[in-house]
Amino acid sequence: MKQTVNRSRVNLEVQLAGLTLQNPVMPASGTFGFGEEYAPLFDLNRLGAIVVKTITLQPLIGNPPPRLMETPCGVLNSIGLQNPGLEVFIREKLPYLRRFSPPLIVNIAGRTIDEYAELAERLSAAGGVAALEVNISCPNVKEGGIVFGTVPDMAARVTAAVKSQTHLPVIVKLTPNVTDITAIARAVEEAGADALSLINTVRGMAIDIKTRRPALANIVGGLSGPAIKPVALYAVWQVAQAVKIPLIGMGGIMTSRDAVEFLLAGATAVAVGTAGLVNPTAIIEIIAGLEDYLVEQGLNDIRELIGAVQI
Amino acid sequence: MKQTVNRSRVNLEVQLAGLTLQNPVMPASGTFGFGEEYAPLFDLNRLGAIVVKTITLQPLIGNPPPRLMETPCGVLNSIGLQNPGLEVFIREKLPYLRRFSPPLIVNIAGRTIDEYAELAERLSAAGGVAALEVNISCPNVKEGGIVFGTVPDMAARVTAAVKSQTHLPVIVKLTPNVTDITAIARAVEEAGADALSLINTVRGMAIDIKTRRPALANIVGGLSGPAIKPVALYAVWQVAQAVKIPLIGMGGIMTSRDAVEFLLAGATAVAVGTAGLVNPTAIIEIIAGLEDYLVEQGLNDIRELIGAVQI
Amino acid sequence: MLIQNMEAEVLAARQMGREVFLLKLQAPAVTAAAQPGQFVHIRCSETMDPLLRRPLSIHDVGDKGEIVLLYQVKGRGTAWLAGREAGDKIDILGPIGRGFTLPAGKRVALVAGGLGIVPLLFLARRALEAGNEVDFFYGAQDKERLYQLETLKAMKINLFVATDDGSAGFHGQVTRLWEHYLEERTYHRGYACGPRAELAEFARLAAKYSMAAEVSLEEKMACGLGACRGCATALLDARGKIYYENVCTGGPVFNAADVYWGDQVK
Amino acid sequence: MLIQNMEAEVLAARQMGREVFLLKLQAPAVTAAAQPGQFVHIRCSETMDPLLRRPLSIHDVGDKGEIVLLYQVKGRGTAWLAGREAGDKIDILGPIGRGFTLPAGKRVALVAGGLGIVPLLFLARRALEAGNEVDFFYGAQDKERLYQLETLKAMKINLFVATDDGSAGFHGQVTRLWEHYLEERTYHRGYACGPRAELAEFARLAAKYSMAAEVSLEEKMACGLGACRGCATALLDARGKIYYENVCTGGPVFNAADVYWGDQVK
Ligand SMILES: Cc1cc2nc3c(=O)[nH]c(=O)nc-3n(C[C@H](O)[C@H](O)[C@H](O)COP(=O)(O)OP(=O)(O)OC[C@H]3O[C@@H](n4cnc5c(N)ncnc54)[C@H](O)[C@@H]3O)c2cc1C
Ligand SMILES: Cc1cc2nc3c(=O)[nH]c(=O)nc-3n(C[C@H](O)[C@H](O)[C@H](O)COP(=O)(O)OP(=O)(O)OC[C@H]3O[C@@H](n4cnc5c(N)ncnc54)[C@H](O)[C@@H]3O)c2cc1C
Ligand SMILES: Cc1cc2nc3c(=O)[nH]c(=O)nc-3n(C[C@H](O)[C@H](O)[C@H](O)COP(=O)(O)O)c2cc1C
Ligand SMILES: Cc1cc2nc3c(=O)[nH]c(=O)nc-3n(C[C@H](O)[C@H](O)[C@H](O)COP(=O)(O)O)c2cc1C
Ligand code: FES
Ligand code: FES
Repeated sequence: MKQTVNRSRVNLEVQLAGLTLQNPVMPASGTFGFGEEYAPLFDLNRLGAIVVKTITLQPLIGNPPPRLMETPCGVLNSIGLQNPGLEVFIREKLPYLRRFSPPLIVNIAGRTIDEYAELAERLSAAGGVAALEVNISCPNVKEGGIVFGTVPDMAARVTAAVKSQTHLPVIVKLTPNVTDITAIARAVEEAGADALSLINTVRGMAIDIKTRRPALANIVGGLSGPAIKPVALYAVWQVAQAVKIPLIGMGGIMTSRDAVEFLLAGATAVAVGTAGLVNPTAIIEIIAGLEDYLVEQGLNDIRELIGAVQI
Repeated sequence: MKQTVNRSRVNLEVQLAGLTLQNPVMPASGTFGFGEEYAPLFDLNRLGAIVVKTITLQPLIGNPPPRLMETPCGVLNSIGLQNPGLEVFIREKLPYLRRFSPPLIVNIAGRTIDEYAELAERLSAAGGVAALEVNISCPNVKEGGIVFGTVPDMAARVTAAVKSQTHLPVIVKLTPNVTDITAIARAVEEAGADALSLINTVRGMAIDIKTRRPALANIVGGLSGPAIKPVALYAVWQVAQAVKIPLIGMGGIMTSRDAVEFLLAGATAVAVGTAGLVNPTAIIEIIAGLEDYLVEQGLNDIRELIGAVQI
Repeated sequence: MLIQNMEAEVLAARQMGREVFLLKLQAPAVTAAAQPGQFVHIRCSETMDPLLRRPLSIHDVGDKGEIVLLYQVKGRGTAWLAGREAGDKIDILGPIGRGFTLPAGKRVALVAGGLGIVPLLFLARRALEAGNEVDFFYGAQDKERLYQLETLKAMKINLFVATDDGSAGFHGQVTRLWEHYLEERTYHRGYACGPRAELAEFARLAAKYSMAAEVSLEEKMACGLGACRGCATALLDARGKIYYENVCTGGPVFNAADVYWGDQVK
Repeated sequence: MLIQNMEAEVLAARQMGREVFLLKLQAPAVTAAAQPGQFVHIRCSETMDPLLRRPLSIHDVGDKGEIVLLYQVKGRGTAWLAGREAGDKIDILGPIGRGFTLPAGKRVALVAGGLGIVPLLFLARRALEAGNEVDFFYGAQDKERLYQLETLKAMKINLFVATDDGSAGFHGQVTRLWEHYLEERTYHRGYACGPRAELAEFARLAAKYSMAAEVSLEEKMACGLGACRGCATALLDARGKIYYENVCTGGPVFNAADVYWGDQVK
């Protein structure tokens, strides 16, 4: 039987890799810019954490347009990691971001293991960064362009390199474009990762049948949004069985009901990407909706949901 | 400038692995039963080919319900290859299917390489079968349940075993749940495959947040439908660059425009699955729509579209 | 099989209760062939989300090619349907499935729980036409959830009503009400539609009184044509072994004795 | 930035041409802040398909908090929009973007091609309010595709019309018509909106006559907030090197001289 639960008594707080999140909901990297873009629409202090766009050592201008294509219940993007580079980030974006109380998670990507290490070192020294999220869905320029995140050993080496240069919690973000995501997850856990984010976008393509050209200038793009939710949820569930470190689940979360599915599958927190591109206050509605769900279910603590799927 | 093309002059015929298809559109295995189910709704002789549900050596009762879950722009299924088995197929289904003129493609799956070989041998002797489609998205019971289609060498061995037992064209159907689908495609091509079908469903999961149980009794299911179209199209495009044998493209084709995308990406033919579950005459509308597209574009021959995407 | 796919015009759309709606469609091809227990499979979207059709049982048929549906808004598909108005066109596929089998000139029992009324009203009509004596047991949570009472009262059936809260008729489950009559009356055949737990109880009682009995089952569906094997439900074969049968074309009506009521059940 | 997300009520919806519609919305928060060249970002679906918002330029504003949109039905989003009626609510985000920059008391040239009329009508109004002399060049394929001609004629602008087929005004492209006047008239600034090829020609002419010139560009959009970097368009930096700027918040109005008109262009 369900208990009656007082909304104000409901606990949404979770612990993740040493961070305390007031609620388990954060934006997904790359869909939230550097926070300031959403600030006119809601108070960033309401988020579980703030996650910024991938930062690289050097500025990247990104891919030529078109960079976006709408697909059934999804979006293909090929932004090409456009970002102002580490220095500008630290000088111009970080001071603004330091004003907010939720932990700041900075997502990083390198073309070589050394670049990952250098990013980790310099961001750790910058102050105001709570954790690093390591985007390993990038090609390794030294090893023929194979994506770091698709080979367990390469993923582990990136992780170890980042770990060696930082005292901050290290969250490794996994790509779903692999045969066995649990193998990558385990390799990364062994290499010292404190948490995992999953999933990054799924490879995809679209063609404009009028011009007969790829819809994206980059030909291939990353698929996100509700279309990939089942894929993401399965990845979270699988990885939750395979590792002990906490997971941040993402991929197609549009509503609090979707978020609950990810928590039940084993995620300790969730990230919201594409939903925010469609409905800018989606993330705030998801936080409120989680609270409502707990009340409805007669639960006091969101942690009771984590991994609670009944098999 | 576009030419004026007479609808009756438009050529939809394609050659595929020695088969002549009057048009490049066929149902996707498992969504079309044994043909008879759709016969009340249209004339099966209008199809490019007929493709039946996967047949196994022994009858399979399939997975317990629920077997279906609707997802955003997609469907998760875990039918569990329910089928009456080879003998009943040959005795009870094949005589009916022989009545139709389009080539009959029989999809087969085994739990061991020997089972694949036996299926190939006996179906080749049965008469009325035009080609075999080899479903390698099945776990290899002898090698710890690793899916045949995820390891190039295993995929190649299945292909070679089937080839050795049949004079029929062998179409190998690839799973998208791999790091590098081109590696599988090349291995299978080298092992003698005459054509490739891609893609099979994408792994996925859903959870019922009321009962907190997986939405499918089998926990994991295969995602199909428009949601996966970008994933399928990219797979077709990638594989088209990697192999010389013809491709049958599938995954989320709902309209003739979707079919054109697959042809442009490099498919010689396409298969329609989930669309037919939603709109039973989708496949007929797609064939008509292809003709219209050719007329519109001032093209005489559908073969001009194959692989014609401009990069 | 006479399954057809058509655009059916909405003749009338009426709200019958808090979340329950009635829809009358012009669909002569369905009316002509429809058997009680059969259903139509409806596209409830103009886009690809939601994607699949929704199955709804045939509630009644009219003289001029009309079919009547009665449904509860459960989610996005039925909510979309509730937005349709007279004059709109709806894409339907049907009639689908194996309906109930009726004798002629016998006494039969119809046991409806909640929205289980939907196919049983149509069945009652055909049962009467075949000269049967119809005992109609109809249960719902409360008085407000007893739909079509007036229509039923106007029919030449013996109507017995039960509500969980006692707000109308017998206070308790409809199967309990039925049980009271089972001792004294002998039925040639029993028919039930309603929540799974009620059907299981119905099946138990039917077995106890050695009565032929049929139930209408539900499973999620895709094609509705028997092609995809997605709507499988667990049955027991002659040797008591589980096998799976399509609800769409192998059912939705099954012999109660063949159904596996065990713990696989949701 | 004053971007707000709101449910705006449809005040009027009117068909203006074969596939062109006008929509008047009650959106005081947008009206108050709106600058010509800015746009609103509209959710054109009740489901997740289609998923993304659609950007539409602000065509005009009213005294009582109204905004006017004018759009062509291109695909599913705009088709959905064309189905809205007075009284419906629409989810809009705006006003978004950097608009046109207007001088005061100068002569300016506005060059609209086809639906490029949308932001330029609003611009003309504000240009007049700022005491500018407005030469308004308006081209379309044919007479039927010249929208809002009466409204423009009622404004104190100098209106010059061109059609590709000569069915009204000058027979030929609007930039060719404009060119005739460029020799004799000096403009403080030029503004254009229309098909990409026309904008490129406009930019070429502006450069030739050393005129400050602004164009409104289009790219596919997701967030509309500058967050996703999806709507990037190619610009040239001071050293002539390509870089990418968001159309949504870095534009949609750009200096014509900064735009990379090269072969990256679709
Ligand atoms: C043969 C048959 C006849 C039916 N007849 C009626 C009827 O006459 N009146 C009525 O109110 N309901 C009937 N139902 C149940 C009805 O089909 C579902 O309530 C409806 O599909 C819910 O769709 P939704 O989009 O509103 O809900 P959602 O919950 O959004 O549906 C999500 C998915 O689950 C499926 N689903 C949800 N509930 C059921 C269910 N109980 N059975 C099968 N699939 C389900 C939907 O079809 C869809 O694929 C019948 C079901 C079957 C199988
Ligand atoms: C800043 C801006 C202002 C605009 N103002 C107007 C206006 O006032 N009136 C008007 O008729 N049109 C305007 N457009 C173009 C309009 O946004 C598109 O025609 C519309 O998005 C098409 O959507 P659809 O669903 O009907 O077509 P679909 O072809 O189905 O759209 C598919 C996808 O492509 C995108 N898309 C299609 N065409 C364009 C385009 N030209 N620019 C950007 N994205 C596109 C859609 O947003 C969607 O994501 C503007 C575009 C931009 C960028
Ligand atoms: C426009 C866009 C840009 C993205 N950029 C990044 C990025 O820079 N770094 C990264 O790790 N992930 C990036 N992602 C992936 C998201 O963080 C997220 O993993 C993915 O979109 C799945 O979540 P969603 O379906 O909620 O969007 C991006 C996604 C989108 C849609
Ligand atoms: C209900 C269902 C059953 C399927 N059964 C099979 C099968 O038995 N064998 C097989 O090779 N593929 C099977 N598939 C996969 C399809 O053939 C096809 O590869 C996939 O669904 C992608 O195409 P679609 O998006 O058009 O459905 C099945 C798909 C569905 C939806
Ligand atoms: S719904 Fe496809 S077989 Fe029943
Ligand atoms: S649409 Fe997201 S940055 Fe412009």
